[in-house]
Amino acid sequence: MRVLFFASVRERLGTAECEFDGEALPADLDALREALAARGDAFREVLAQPNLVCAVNQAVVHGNAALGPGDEVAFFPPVTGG
Amino acid sequence: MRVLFFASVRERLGTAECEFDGEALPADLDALREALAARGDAFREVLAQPNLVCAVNQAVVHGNAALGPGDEVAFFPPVTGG
Amino acid sequence: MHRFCRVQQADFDPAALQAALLAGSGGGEAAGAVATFTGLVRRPPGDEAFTGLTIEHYPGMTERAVEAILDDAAQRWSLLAIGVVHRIGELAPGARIVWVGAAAAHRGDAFAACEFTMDYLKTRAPFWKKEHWAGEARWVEARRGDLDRAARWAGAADTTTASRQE
Amino acid sequence: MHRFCRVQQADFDPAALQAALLAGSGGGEAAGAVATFTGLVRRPPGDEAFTGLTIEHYPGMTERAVEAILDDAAQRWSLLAIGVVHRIGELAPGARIVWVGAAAAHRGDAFAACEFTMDYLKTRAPFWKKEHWAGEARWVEARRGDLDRAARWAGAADTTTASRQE
Repeated sequence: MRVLFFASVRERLGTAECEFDGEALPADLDALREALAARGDAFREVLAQPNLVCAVNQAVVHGNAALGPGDEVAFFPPVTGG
Repeated sequence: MRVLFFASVRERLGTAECEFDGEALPADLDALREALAARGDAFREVLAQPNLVCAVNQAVVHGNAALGPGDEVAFFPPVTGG
Repeated sequence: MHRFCRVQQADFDPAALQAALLAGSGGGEAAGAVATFTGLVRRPPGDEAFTGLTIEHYPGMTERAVEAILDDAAQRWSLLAIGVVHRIGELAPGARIVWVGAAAAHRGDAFAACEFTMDYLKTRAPFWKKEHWAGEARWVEARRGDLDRAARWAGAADTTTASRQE
Repeated sequence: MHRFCRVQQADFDPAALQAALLAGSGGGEAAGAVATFTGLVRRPPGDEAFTGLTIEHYPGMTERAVEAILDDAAQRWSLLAIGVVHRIGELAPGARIVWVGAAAAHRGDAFAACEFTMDYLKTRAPFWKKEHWAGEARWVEARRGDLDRAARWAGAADTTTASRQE
């Protein structure tokens, strides 16, 4: 499972993506958030942002959602294009 | 005083403009309409059109208005440009 | 604020007009938004006999009417530049008729000014269209829908407020 | 209906895009209206230190999001063609960022689809702007006004009805 970070989230974490597989594979978004939060203060801070957006397979998701090995998850701030 | 006609009004009357001066000069729009109506059926028909627009010195006028020798009056149908 | 109004028989180049609009917008770095509209001679669906339009206007009053519309737009919205070009004479199907462009710091102002100017051009500037077919011609009748669209701007405070917030 | 969506680093030519839009509009005689929007990198007034923007995006999701917006626009209005080009990467003050064009038989549809697409691009497509100054950089924050503008389209039946009457 690929997890991607964009814009201010990417910069705050100092990384654009990470991978989960095998036994570490989270079953759902809540489990993924927990696994990420365990990586340190920067992750905890980002995950606590009230307006953080989460997308699963390139579609925005609110709340929890089941995850599988081939899924692509992304975390990013509110969009500001156009 | 110049009186101008445009579009379907011009075609119905068979003329694009006429002049009034000297003693024939109408004192106001009502008098001008009366003088034009005296010119025959086509004029009477045009002047009876409920949506006929009248402009004095290139500004739309509703109802009556005083007229002087240098004024330019125009009659035309509702506009359809753009 | 930079502005232009042209009434002409000749065709126009939308790209050159947009460039002129931006050139007039404080050196080109002040504008964040350019909205444009191009109106074209549309062939009614399936109407093969349609040969085009002629557009008549009232020289002098036309320019005054367009300038009054641009004054109004400049009062209502925060604009850097606005321009109108309207063709007259014979126009074949597919030909360009009219162009309106508005440049502003923010898009709300540019969009609103552009659409307002088109709605007012349609209902306040002395142009008349005549449609031609093989062997027939007919003056276009004013459309109720155009009057309704123009009337929306009487209560346009919402749009203005929204755009000021940006 | 003809449509295109491009996400690219390279600059674009609004004139060529408008021509492509018309070429896709049933041979060019079916369209009566083309509305376009061009967004530019605006220098904040008096801010001489501002050196421009960088725009980041989420490859793959961006294209999906834009296509979904164009689907939505095509459902809401009667369009002949619609297109979007959005640049990414480093952009200097005055540079073009985004272009949206919509062609339709009637202007109400073209204007509404163009403005709707911009409002949704601003709030639903995964692009992020970072502003740069000499010695400083800051991610642009999402604007409440953009959300409000996008929310207007939830109740857009009025606009659609008006444009159908033309």
